[in-house]
Amino acid sequence: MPFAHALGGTRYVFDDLATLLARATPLRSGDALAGIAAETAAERVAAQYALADLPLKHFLSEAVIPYEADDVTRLIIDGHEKAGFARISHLTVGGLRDFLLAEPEVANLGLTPEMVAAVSKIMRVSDLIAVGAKPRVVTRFRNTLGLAGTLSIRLQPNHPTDDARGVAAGVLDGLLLGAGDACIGVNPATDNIETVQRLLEMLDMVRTRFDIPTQCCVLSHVTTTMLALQRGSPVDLVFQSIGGTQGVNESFGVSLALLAEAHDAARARHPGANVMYFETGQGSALSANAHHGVDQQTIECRAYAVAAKYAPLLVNSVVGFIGPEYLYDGKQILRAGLEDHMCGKLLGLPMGVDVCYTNHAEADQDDMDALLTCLAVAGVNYIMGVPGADDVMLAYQSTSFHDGLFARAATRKTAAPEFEAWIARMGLGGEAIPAALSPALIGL
Amino acid sequence: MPFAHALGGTRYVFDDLATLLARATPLRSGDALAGIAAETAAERVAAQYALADLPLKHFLSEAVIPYEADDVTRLIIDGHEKAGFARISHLTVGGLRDFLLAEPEVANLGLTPEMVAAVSKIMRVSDLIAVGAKPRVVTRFRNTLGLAGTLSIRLQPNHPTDDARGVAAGVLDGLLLGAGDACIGVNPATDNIETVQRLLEMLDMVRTRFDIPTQCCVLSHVTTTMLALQRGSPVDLVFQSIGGTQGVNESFGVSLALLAEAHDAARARHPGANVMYFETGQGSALSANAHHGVDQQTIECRAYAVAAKYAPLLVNSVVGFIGPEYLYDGKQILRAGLEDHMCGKLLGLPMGVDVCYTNHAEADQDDMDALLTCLAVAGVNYIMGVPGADDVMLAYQSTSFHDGLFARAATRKTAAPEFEAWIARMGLGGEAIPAALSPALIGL
Amino acid sequence: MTNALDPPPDGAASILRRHTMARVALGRVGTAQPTSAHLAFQAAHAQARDAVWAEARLAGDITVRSQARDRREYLLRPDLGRNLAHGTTLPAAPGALVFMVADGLCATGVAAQAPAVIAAARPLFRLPVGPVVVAVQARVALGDAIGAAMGAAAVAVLIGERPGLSAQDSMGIYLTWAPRPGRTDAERNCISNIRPGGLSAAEAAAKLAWLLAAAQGLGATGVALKDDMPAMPLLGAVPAEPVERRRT
Amino acid sequence: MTNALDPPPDGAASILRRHTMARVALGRVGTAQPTSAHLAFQAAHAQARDAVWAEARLAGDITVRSQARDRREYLLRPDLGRNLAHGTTLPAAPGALVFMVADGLCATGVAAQAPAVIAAARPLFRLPVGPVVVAVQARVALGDAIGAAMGAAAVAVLIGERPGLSAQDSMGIYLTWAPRPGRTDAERNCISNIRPGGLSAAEAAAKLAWLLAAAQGLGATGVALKDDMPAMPLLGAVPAEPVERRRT
Ligand code: B12
Ligand code: B12
Repeated sequence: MPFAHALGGTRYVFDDLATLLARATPLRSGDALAGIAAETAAERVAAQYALADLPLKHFLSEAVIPYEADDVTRLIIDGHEKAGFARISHLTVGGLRDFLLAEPEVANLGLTPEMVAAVSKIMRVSDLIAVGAKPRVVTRFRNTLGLAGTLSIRLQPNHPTDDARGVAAGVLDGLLLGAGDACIGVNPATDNIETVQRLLEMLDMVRTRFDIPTQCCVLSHVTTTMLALQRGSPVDLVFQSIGGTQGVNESFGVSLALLAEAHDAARARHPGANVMYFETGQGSALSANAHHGVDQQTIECRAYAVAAKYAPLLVNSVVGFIGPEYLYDGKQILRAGLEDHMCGKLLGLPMGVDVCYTNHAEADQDDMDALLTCLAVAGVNYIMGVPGADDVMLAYQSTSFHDGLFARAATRKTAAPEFEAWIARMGLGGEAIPAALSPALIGL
Repeated sequence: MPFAHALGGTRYVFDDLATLLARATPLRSGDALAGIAAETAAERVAAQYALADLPLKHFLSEAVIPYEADDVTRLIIDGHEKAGFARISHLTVGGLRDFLLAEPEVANLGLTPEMVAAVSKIMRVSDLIAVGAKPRVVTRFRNTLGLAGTLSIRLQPNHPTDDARGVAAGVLDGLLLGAGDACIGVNPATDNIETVQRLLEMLDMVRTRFDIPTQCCVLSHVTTTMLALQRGSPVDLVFQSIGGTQGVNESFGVSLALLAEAHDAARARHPGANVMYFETGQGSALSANAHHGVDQQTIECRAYAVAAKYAPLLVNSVVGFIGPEYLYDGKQILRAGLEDHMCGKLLGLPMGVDVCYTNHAEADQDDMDALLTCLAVAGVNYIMGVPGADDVMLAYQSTSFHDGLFARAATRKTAAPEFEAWIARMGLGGEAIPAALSPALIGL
Repeated sequence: MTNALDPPPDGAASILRRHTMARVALGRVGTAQPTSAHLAFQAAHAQARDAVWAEARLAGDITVRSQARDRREYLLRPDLGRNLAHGTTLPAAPGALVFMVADGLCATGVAAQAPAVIAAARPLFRLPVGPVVVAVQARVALGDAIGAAMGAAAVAVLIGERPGLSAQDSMGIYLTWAPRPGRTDAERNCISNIRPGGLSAAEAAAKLAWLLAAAQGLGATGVALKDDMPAMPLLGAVPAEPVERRRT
Repeated sequence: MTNALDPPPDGAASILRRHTMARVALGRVGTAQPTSAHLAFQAAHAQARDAVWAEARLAGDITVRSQARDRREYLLRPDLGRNLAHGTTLPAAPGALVFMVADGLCATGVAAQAPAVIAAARPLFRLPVGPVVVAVQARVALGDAIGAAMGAAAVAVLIGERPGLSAQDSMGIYLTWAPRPGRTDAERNCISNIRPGGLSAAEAAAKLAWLLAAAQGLGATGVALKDDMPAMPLLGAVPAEPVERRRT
């Protein structure tokens, strides 16, 4: 079904919902790369007008990727929460924006990812912050994440050879600076199973010796993690990168069935806990040539629908991680980060954001500071903590442990309550390393 | 005296302090226009290293513009507060950055504008926010501005023909949305004295009829305002644009003596109050060809030294107001706005920022939202409030009344206490206009 | 949904819209502007951006160029916009008022407003009027160079004001007595916001004539010359009749 | 002040620096990094930005180009970096392992690491080794096109990993069995962070040989092929000897 709007004497026509969504998206390089972005600012605004006028109900009858062709579409349609949707089913996309901004309570609205993507496209950054701050998504493992007034940090102590002591040194550095309540999560440089197992054991040793109320994760491929689990390693969280189409998930070597299986296995080990950790990021589907002409931000929202299926403890968008071909500069990264946060929250996810950039993008620390500050105000569940902001293995810049301290102080937030109590118990914050956290206790 | 630093095998030499400061400045179009910006990122970092190593004492012996040639230099040197400086006189610029970030109390340090500019150049956006939030500068007229937990708004109801009813309509609109505690300040389209007087009378009438605890201002040239004062108009605040060199002030038609005279005249009418309102902005000296090869941000800080002389109620940088030739895009505007805020605060000023852009700059509402959020976190004293963010007379976009509400809500701030009490008394916040604020009461 | 603003939320608030073209009485959703106001803003921004780059044919007797070669250079190099292109020759107009009609930041605004203002002003001057010089990629201070080269008594620069969201056709006039390179802005007077919805051509012409006569008396323009002309009727203060303004 | 990081604030913290090249034990001023750490970061960023654009001569038997014409296009059009320039011809190497040596996001890294890895790996393979194809402005998936065109049994793409602040000379290897256009990343295996301070050439070569042999047995690479090789000595877990790493 075509959509149209006239602006400044020109009538703009958009052939279908996917086209309309793409043209209405604020400029980003990935959509230009895909050849689906609006060509002029006027065309973009016209698409936003047409989109604002679209009844939400229409999204239930036109899929951006056919039901038959894509299991993520099926997951979305089959799982649609009709009860929550009743409250807003009479609205247009524009009406939904007004509703979200005006209402204090915006959880469980039965929104589909495409509706959420659509409404974000007609929002300004301040809208994304204001609405993103409303839903509180609280999850639990050894501590409680996402409570009001808290800002958690994933401690990310990567090392180029997965050297256990090198990683442990990073862990201790982060703990001393108050990081680690979201989780202590290592990206292994290798996919080698024995190495992954050794890292899991080391992290578990550090956690238990220091008695830290947190959870650990080695972010290997889900199949590797499951093998480690089978072989008896202390697996807390199961990690996996996911995307918003069946095709991109296949290119990541995963399926919905595999994720369900992993979830069940980890849940069996940790009954009652949120056991999954997912990462997403605009552009991955396009990179895998699995985007079906849908804009990258809409597909990102579809990835959140996948994540939501498995009650994750943590989900984050690695917003500036991939590169300038998808998000060109600090401006595009900033907006995308705030979109991802709000959209994920509206879809019920415990959203974190990897506030980051690569050296081939047009961005620098100033851009990250601005995004971090906006996200802290928007109530992001967690951010990353990397020694000195420089990930020496993944080769990109994320937030440092110091950035985490800054964001908490600037917006008067604390770590998760259990972790905050641990910080106090350990006597952290002074110049010297407290005896209870002596490097010697973990073999350093 | 030349300064030098080697980086990546190249030795960079900087001929004098002005050159060193210019090369160390994060990229902005105005410095490139002036031909004084660093040519590469490496040269910029080298200059930052050399600058970080420079003892603060050096700034007392090398002026960026000669003492003999410039009355602003004389004002700075002659007025240097040696007592406060004693606390930090042993530090380098790099040491000053560490000090400012580490110490809770950073007011009254006897810093010169050039020292403040220097330290800001080796700071990130997060540093600018963290340090900018420390000094509280409280000023008083009919209410108290700058208290912790408050964010004030200048109500800016401009009209292209200075039509009194048109202006009054803008005033009422702003009041209904909680704006106006910093002041109600109209930029007159014309410099006509009678028009300025009529506007002054109308504003005073609105203020008294509604019994608003605030102050009014018509932002005409200081000489016009003084004439209106002499002719008996109800002048609260005396406004003037100022700059950081004698030359730019001359191009604005003002001198230090004239400002002193105006201050005395207004003070005589309002004993004990802070009676001056100044606006500044990076680039004006270069535009007037009165920059002496000094970078625009250092000159901006020198303008703050001028302002500080006259105990102003309000000072703001119109950061994105002039155009892309000085601050090219949202990124440059964002950083400059946060620099201006922190630098002004360190120099003891009640800093506001006009979060704004023109249509010839590469910026949009998203950029403004990010800057506004950062400034709110940094504790900016006040921002502008313009109907729908669109100034129909000055032809640029500033913050809307809604933006003010957003910033206050997002960072849990209120208006000035007297004004907040007035808001409660008037019963503002609902859908309908309260009877006490009926348009009919002011002839609409 | 149209591109225009929604009607204001209630009758009382609609009173505000009657008096100003400013974006008043928008209503609110939480702390934000309703979708209709937000989209109207976005549309206006897209249009205003285009206006900066729009070209327009300006009418005059002679055409000169600044040293800025194109629009982009003009925007980033105001210094070049203040200098005449090398090799420019101009006729003498000793003792005359010279009009410089310049694109400035909005060529379409000047094209629309300048002819009527010049026509209305001519009969009001005591000074002889020289040729009308059209200047391309010009800043205000280019008038100093032109005035000096022509030996003019004064130069009136009619220049495109930067386009805003609600007006993309506004012109300003900057009057400089005894123009010569090096004059500062403190030595000029300004008449701004000449456009439909702003100052009319007749009002602008009357103001220009008043200022020019005063400048002739004083031998100077600028802060020394105060606009003490009686306020014009249209600048009605309370309690004049309400002035209806339509959104452009 | 030097460009390097300051010594860590106290003896205890300095223990951390011994084990990792990561920016640990920086100290703090308020919530921020001390000036020394901040400036060291800025300097490293300036250098890393340059590394993206640096060119380097890569050694091999044949050189081909992708469809991306220059660096800028390469960065913004990964699709072009995955296709061979029109009219490229390649020799057949049926059943062989083909090395593709590619600039990727850091030409200098590949120039530095690739020769040693290839030299160390050659003797370890059971498969015949085809010509070494140098690919310019290349993405990983270009190896599929090359491998298919040459009829290779497998392709090992040696490619420059994006430069980070602390390493601007890192190389990754992506191994694809039965390469052909359309293969997804789920059908490859990856060996990453090959550089001084990361995986050594010898380690990388051993790992590649292990994976290739396993792939040959399985008839596939990718998630189905698990790296079950015993962990290498240098990837020492607690309680191995501390490994000193110097900051590059
Ligand atoms: C960018 C990146 C990604 C992006 C890729 C999207 C994109 N368009 O670039 C995203 C975020 C989607 C991603 C996902 C994953 N990645 Co990755 N990724 C990287 C990173 C940081 C840079 C890659 C690069 O610069 N390549 C060079 C450029 C020039 O080539 P390119 O053609 O543009 O890039 C292609 C490949 O890099 C490929 N790719 C990316 N990751 C992986 C992982 C594997 C196992 C394979 C085979 C291919 C592959 O995707 C790109 C597009 O085709 C590297 C680390 C590093 N420092 O290099 C890790 C890295 C390669 N990824 C890694 C992993 C584990 C993954 C995941 C398997 C994680 C997970 N559990 O799901 C997933 C799925 C990968 C897959 N099968 O597609 C590991 C591989 C470990 C190993 N030795 O096997 C690395 C080394 C990082 C790490 N240690 O965690 N990744
Ligand atoms: C930008 C601007 C400024 C900038 C100028 C710096 C710059 N490089 O552009 C700054 C912030 C420094 C500024 C300062 C002032 N401005 Co002013 N400014 C404007 C604005 C918004 C746009 C000008 C424009 O686009 N010009 C067109 C371009 C193409 O020409 P340009 O050569 O690049 O611009 C030159 C002139 O605009 C000139 N200029 C700027 N303001 C003024 C004011 C006067 C009285 C004069 C003679 C010249 C002048 O400075 C520029 C550089 O030389 C106009 C409003 C508008 N909508 O036009 C007000 C406006 C012209 N300014 C105004 C005023 C009052 C002032 C101040 C006197 C305020 C004060 N109390 O100090 C000061 C000092 C002016 C001076 N003598 O230099 C009034 C003039 C009212 C009148 N009818 O006299 C206007 C109309 C706005 C308003 N109503 O408040 N201004």
